[in-house]
Amino acid sequence: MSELLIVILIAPVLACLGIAAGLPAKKTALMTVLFNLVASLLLAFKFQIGSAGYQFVSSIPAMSLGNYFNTNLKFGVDGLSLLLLLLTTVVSAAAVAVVPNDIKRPREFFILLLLVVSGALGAFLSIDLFFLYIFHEIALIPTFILVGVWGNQDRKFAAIQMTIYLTLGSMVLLAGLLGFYFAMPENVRSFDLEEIRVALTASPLAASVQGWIYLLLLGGFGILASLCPFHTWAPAGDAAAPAPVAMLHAGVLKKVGIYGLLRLAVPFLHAGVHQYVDLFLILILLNVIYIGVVTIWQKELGFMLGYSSVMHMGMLFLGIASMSVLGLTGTVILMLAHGFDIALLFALNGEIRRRAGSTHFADLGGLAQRMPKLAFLFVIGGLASLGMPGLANFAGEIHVFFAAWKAFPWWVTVLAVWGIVISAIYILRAVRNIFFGDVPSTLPQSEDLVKWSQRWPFVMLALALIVIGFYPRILTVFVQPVVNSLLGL
Amino acid sequence: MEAITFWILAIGLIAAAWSVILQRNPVASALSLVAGFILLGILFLTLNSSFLMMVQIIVYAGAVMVLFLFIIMLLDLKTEEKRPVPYLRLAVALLIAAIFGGFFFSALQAVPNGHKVLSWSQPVPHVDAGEIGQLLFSKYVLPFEITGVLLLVATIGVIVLSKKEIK
Amino acid sequence: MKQFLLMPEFQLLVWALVLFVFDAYRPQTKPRTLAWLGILGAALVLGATFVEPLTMGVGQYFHGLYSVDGLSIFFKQFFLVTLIVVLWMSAEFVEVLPLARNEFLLLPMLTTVGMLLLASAVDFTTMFVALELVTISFYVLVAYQRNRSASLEAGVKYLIIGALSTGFLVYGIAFLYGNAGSTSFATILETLSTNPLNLSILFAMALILVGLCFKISAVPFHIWAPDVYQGAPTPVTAFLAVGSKAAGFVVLLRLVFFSCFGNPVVAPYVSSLLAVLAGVTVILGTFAALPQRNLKRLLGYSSIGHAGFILMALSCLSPRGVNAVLIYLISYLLAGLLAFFLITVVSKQVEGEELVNFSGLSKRSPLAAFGLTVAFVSMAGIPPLLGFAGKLGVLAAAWEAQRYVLVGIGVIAAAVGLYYYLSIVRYMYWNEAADGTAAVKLSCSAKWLVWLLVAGVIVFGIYQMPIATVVDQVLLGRNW
Amino acid sequence: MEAFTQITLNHYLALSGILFMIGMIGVMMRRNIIVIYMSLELMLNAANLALVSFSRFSAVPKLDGHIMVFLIITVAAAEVAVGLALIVALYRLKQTTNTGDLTSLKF
Amino acid sequence: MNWVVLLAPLISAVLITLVLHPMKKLSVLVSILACAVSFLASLCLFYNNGAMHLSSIDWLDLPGLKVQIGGMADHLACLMLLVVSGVGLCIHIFAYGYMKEDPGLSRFFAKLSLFMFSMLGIVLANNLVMMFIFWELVGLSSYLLIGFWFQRPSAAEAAKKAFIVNRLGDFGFLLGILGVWLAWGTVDFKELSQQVASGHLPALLANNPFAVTLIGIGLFMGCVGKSAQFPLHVWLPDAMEGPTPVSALIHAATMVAAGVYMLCRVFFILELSHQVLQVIASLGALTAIFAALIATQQNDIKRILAYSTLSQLGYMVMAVGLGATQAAMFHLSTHAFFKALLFLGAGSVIHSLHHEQDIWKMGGLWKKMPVTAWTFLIGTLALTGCPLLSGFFSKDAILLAAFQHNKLVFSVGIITAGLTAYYMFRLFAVAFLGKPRSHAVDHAHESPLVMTAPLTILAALSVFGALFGQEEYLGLEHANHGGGWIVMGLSVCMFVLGISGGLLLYLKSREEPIHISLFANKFYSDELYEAIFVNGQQLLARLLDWVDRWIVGGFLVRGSAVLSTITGEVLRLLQGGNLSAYVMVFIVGVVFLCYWVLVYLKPLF
Repeated sequence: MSELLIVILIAPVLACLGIAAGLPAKKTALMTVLFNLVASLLLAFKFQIGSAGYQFVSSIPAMSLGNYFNTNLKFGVDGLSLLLLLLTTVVSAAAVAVVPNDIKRPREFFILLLLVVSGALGAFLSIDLFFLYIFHEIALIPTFILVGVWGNQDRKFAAIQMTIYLTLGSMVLLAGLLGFYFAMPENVRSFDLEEIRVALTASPLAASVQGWIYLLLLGGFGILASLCPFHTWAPAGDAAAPAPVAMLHAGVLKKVGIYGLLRLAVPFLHAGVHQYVDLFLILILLNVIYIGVVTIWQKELGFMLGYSSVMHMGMLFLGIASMSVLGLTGTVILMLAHGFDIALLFALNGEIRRRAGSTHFADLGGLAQRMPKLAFLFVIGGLASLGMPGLANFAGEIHVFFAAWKAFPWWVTVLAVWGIVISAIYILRAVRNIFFGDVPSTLPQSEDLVKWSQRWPFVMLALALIVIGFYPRILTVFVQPVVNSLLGL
Repeated sequence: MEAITFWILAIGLIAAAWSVILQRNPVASALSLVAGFILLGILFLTLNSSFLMMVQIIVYAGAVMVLFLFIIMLLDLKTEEKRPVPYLRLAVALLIAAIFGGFFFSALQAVPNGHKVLSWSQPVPHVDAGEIGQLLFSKYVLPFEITGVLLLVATIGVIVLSKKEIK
Repeated sequence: MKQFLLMPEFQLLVWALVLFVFDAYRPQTKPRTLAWLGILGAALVLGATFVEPLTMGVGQYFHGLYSVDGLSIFFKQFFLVTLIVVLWMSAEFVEVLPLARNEFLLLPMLTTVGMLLLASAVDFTTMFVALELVTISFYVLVAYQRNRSASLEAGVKYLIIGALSTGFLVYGIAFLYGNAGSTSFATILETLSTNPLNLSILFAMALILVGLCFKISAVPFHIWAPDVYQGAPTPVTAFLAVGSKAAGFVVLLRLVFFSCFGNPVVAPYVSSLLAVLAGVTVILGTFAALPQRNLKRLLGYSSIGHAGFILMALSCLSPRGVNAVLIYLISYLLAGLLAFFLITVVSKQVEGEELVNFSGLSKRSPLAAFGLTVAFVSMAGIPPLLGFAGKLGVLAAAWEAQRYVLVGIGVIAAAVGLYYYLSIVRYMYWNEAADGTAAVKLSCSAKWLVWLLVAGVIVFGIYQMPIATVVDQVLLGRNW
Repeated sequence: MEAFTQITLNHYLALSGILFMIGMIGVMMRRNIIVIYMSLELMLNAANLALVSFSRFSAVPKLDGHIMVFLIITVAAAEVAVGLALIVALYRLKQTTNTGDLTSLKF
Repeated sequence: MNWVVLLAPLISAVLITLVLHPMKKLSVLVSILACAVSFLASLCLFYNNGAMHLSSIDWLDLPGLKVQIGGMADHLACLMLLVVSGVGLCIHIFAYGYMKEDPGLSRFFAKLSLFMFSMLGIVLANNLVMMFIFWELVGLSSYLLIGFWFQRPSAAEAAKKAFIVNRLGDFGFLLGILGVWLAWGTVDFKELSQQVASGHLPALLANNPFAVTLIGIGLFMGCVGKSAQFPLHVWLPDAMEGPTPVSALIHAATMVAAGVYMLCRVFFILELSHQVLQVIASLGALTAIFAALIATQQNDIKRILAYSTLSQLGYMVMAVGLGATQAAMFHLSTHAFFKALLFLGAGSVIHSLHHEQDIWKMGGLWKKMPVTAWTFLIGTLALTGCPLLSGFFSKDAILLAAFQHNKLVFSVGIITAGLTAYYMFRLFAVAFLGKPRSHAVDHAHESPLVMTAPLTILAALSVFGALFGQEEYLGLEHANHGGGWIVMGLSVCMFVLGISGGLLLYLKSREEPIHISLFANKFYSDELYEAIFVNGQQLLARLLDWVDRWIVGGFLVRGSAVLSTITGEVLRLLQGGNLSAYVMVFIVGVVFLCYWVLVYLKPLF
């Protein structure tokens, strides 16, 4: 099956070449992402549940970097990366599917979009930290062009700001990774997570060293995952991006930051995490409360979703900060939940923009009368976002709350839980302003998601939310062994 | 004897050098420079390098400076003569040079054999053209050959830069 | 004589002279033909460096004035590749020149002879002569468009500052000679290690460093660079940015590791001095590039920044640092030449090198826009392009040497650098061209070169093994 | 008094240093490119003087210094030729040799 | 198999949403059938008296936290199941008649089924997290149903308000649950009660006596939100924007009572802290009288009923606070019957008057709509505590408990009872008696059987419910305590006083004879809310948005961009273009380098 993993990774690249060579753009892209979806589901079925190690491992030794870095291009999945692989394939399938047929310069668009997809896939499938980093970066420039050329509103500024900010983040991250690498004893230095585990289980890093490296990694991954106060790029960027890009970016790529912390900080930098837990908590609460309140004030759907996505990242970070089985499990569930959810919402944001010509609340209203199906899907997404039981986010949040309550002083959790009130406020405001009430006369006539061919991406995402929400153990069985091993249990 | 020669040459050289940079008229500067080069050649002689003296005088005082003079005449540069001596700039330059001089002289203190006295009466191996020539064509043949390429480049360069335009 | 025949310098020189003669007898030869002949020659020489019987074995020649070792072979190949691309570029550019077109193609070959020699120079005499050969031919090349005042102005500026730096260099050599009694790199190192240090040696070292910093355009001896880069004909700018800079670095490498600066007592101090220079250079190069609106000037500043990065790696005085220097140079070779090549081709047709002239290039010439984007993104150090390998090496070396401040500067500079590179990309992709601008056409050979370089940047960026192997071989067997 | 009667290596070096600095002052102070160029020649000659003196005073007299001087003189000659050609070309185009008039490339 | 009670409505909701929604009649049928099935299943459970086993599944199973989706069909739950599904069934049937013409009929019934599912889930929950899950789902369905006519801005606003205010309560509830978990390490009711019953306090609570109070308050906050107790009561009157059957089902009979049910479920925890009980009792009493006072001056028929609901919920909460959980549950059940009846009656009136809700435009409906009027009267009497009707017994049980424990609370309760009688008969007199007060009444007619039949059933339950319930809830020891007769006597007095007051004042008047603007304006609570919370939050949001835009995004992010550019601008000034300046820079650089080398390296010698 390890071949299948490689095929999944290579498929988008091949599709890029195919499209460049003249294959019909959308069809090829769609076939590719659907193939990936099916293949990753197949992998999930073949996956041996209950073991913490990597499965379907294969490595390409020719891709090493010579004598100076012990890197090894190695792919494989454990429970955690398998889930994120599924997240990526599902969201990318939806993202490709919602691209409007009349998009300008389709060839370039789909090539860049598939590059973003392959970056995300590679990041989650790499066992080697170095390549994790590289793959994440692959997505950077395509995102820049996608936002800048096909985006909306203040796209130019947003694209530049986003790209520069993310680059700064990834450079800080690179510094952190190098620090990590050089902190290891010289004879066992490696970027290979499995080798690192062997090396550092025997002799963990000194606590003071851990602290520094952790701060750098927190800064780097924090910027990638929009940890307050490094979040400024996210709302503007996501709001300006075309819907498919926003879906992939907010839904999948941001998760790389969380994923990195899970993979690196949790198992190898305990002492660092504990040392700076106060700082981390303050930032997290800023994420939840401060950003939450800012979200309430937003007057435009894209910005609101962008900010809400930043806010939810706080919950994910909170799970990590707790450094407990409950919290980490919650974080993983939230990664998927938030991924599907924000992808669904951004996709709908794009549909609304296309149909109504605007996403400013002031211009909208009563859309539920014209587009009940769209409204229905939006409400599902919105409810998931505000933590409605039965939808995925709730399952994750409840884990995180329990974990935080046990790990931290009471006021931390009180403030974090206040987040669910805040998210209810802004989500319901949005629903009220967009879908309920009177239809403004200026709104152009437009139709609902009439055909299944239009509808299925949204339904797929909503279904994912519902399935996880109803039975989160479908995820925890995969995650649990990995989380245990991350925590060294 | 050594001292007297040295002091005369040194004072002359410094005076000539000052004259080069202070003369308002480029021609005067160039002539001062010629004088300086000749004095320098003689200084070489005091250091037992007759060959280098000849080279110095022929190449520098002869060829190079003639070229300078020729160009100055050709270009007929008189504009600067009318301008006053830029005292402010001179002061700044002096200051910077003085600081540099401070470093230079502190470095000078440390030169090994710095206090070795010059004495013409002491026998020193004679340095004549033959020996230098031998070295040039044996050990230093490579740089010597390269100077040939260098001159070629210079020739081409000068032609390219001054060839009449093809109309 | 056999020695001469096996020297790439000599081979190239002979080829150049043959072409001169050929040109003299057949003045109606098209410049393009001449360029191709030059490229052919350079390629042959380059090929010869790989073939065992056509190369001199590793060792010292000419009484210890000339050395063949991993470093020299690497840089020779580096300069020859540069020459090939520069000639290719010149073939596109030469039509702009009003006169002396053929010489414009032949002079770079002679310059390269100097560079090749510089790579092998292990004695101050050879080094000085070779360096001057390079410098003097650049005086001519920079001022080549003497009907353009910018070119002449650049030439004069380069001339004066260049001569000034030569003065300092020579003075430094004199004092070093006075102390060590020799001009040979190895002997100097040996003498300095056995005899006690004194201030005059340090003074000499400082002055020599000035001369080299001028070459690599490290702050504050970079002062000529932006103006000259802007004013010089574009192929010359490329040659300056890549070739001349690398020439400076090869000398610096030798001096730092195998000559005066390598003295174990001095080395740590040299290291920190270079680190400070590197930091300042990176900051200036990066930030001053931000407000630039002229593409060549912008690249001039950015090339100062790159020099700073390379210096950063060098300042670590570690094998990893040298490794990073070499990889960074390779990455800059490919990306820098790609950028300058496309600027040559495009600015010839849009008649300007301002950023505005590049508006909407993605529609006027998708390939050119794509190539420039790849070049800039690589220079910014974004994976998976080759530039990232360079940045990674530099940051890793700095971290290993525990120069955390440098790492910090590098991190910020990389992000800021991306900003101005992207602003160019923005012009090309987002902005619309002014009305009435025609499509930009790339000749067939130009397309070939663009694809070659783009492929190099991308393929070697992803598959770094070949480059790593090459660089490892350079480092092999020497005590760095 | 000995300092005046006993001429040592340091005297020569000091002289060369002064020459070098005068050249430096000239380069900094003057605006006429030709004069600047002459000042640069002064600096090179200072180096020559230093080299020759070092050669003369070294414990085991060596000729390497002389070779260096010879090379420097040759190179300087070539440099002067190219430099003056450049200045002439500049003068032809702009009728000036003043550095103050060469400021079209800046910032 | 026994999960049928819960699954039937869920299946119905899913089926209607996904498949059946184009077929309105079928949708309605499925929904009603599902409700009926639930009711029957509840009956089964009831008669097996909790002996039937409900299998459970692990929803979460992690070290330290195990959450099951399981059922706890004990006596309390079974009674509640019966009430919910029984009243629900009646309302389903009524709703068909009421909503027949609405284009969103299928949607409506899907949501009703969803509500039934969630509500039954609360009742069955065997642990706090499961209860919280269904608690939230109930909130959701309430939101959806209030906002059923989403085109109306007022309905949309009301739905939003209801949800958000409920969320405030849930916030506390969740914290309470977390507290319980932290203290006892489990959220399962059975395990919890065993641990509490063992009398052994966990370390956390033993060390920190205030903790248990905080936990109790947290849990109670859930009730405050859902049962609309005093500070969070604002949403309930607005929720009347929903269709009337919804008001009957959710905002009178079942959902709002869930808070009380929850309090009874966790009473063994609340009991641990005396302060908590006091808080609960006082807040309940306060709500009771507060809402009753407001109700006296309202004109909208549904709002009057809503405030009455508030008031009655206050009673129930008060009862819990006094420790009389049985009485609370008893009143909950009877209240479910008669309040559902009253709402449905109001619905019938509104339906026949074409959505006219102002009582001052009614009048004389007694003749036009006899069935409705009669049943409404029965409901009114039951509510006001007319002796021998169900409300009398249940209210009496509460007042008795109050009398025994806390005289102040008792006096508030007895006054409230009088007020209740007063405003209900004001309503009845104005709406049904006298002459028609507007032309809207002219066309009024009796509602069809599908609506009147549920009315009749509920009226019967309102009358006889107590007979059956008294035994079930209170056992036979009722009235054996001291003071029973005094309480009964006093409450009858208040009842009579209230009725006479209401009838005398309003029977003949054509417009409001008394004006107390404080009551009419609900003690200005909406305005206060607007001023403090809505504006405060908006102000804060605006402020933080400003901070984020201008300080974080502007000053820090764009600022650093600007700073970079300025740095660049300054650095490029070095490059003045003048060669002499360049030379100067170069040589100064040399001097610096020499300085560095010579001075920095001095220690070498």
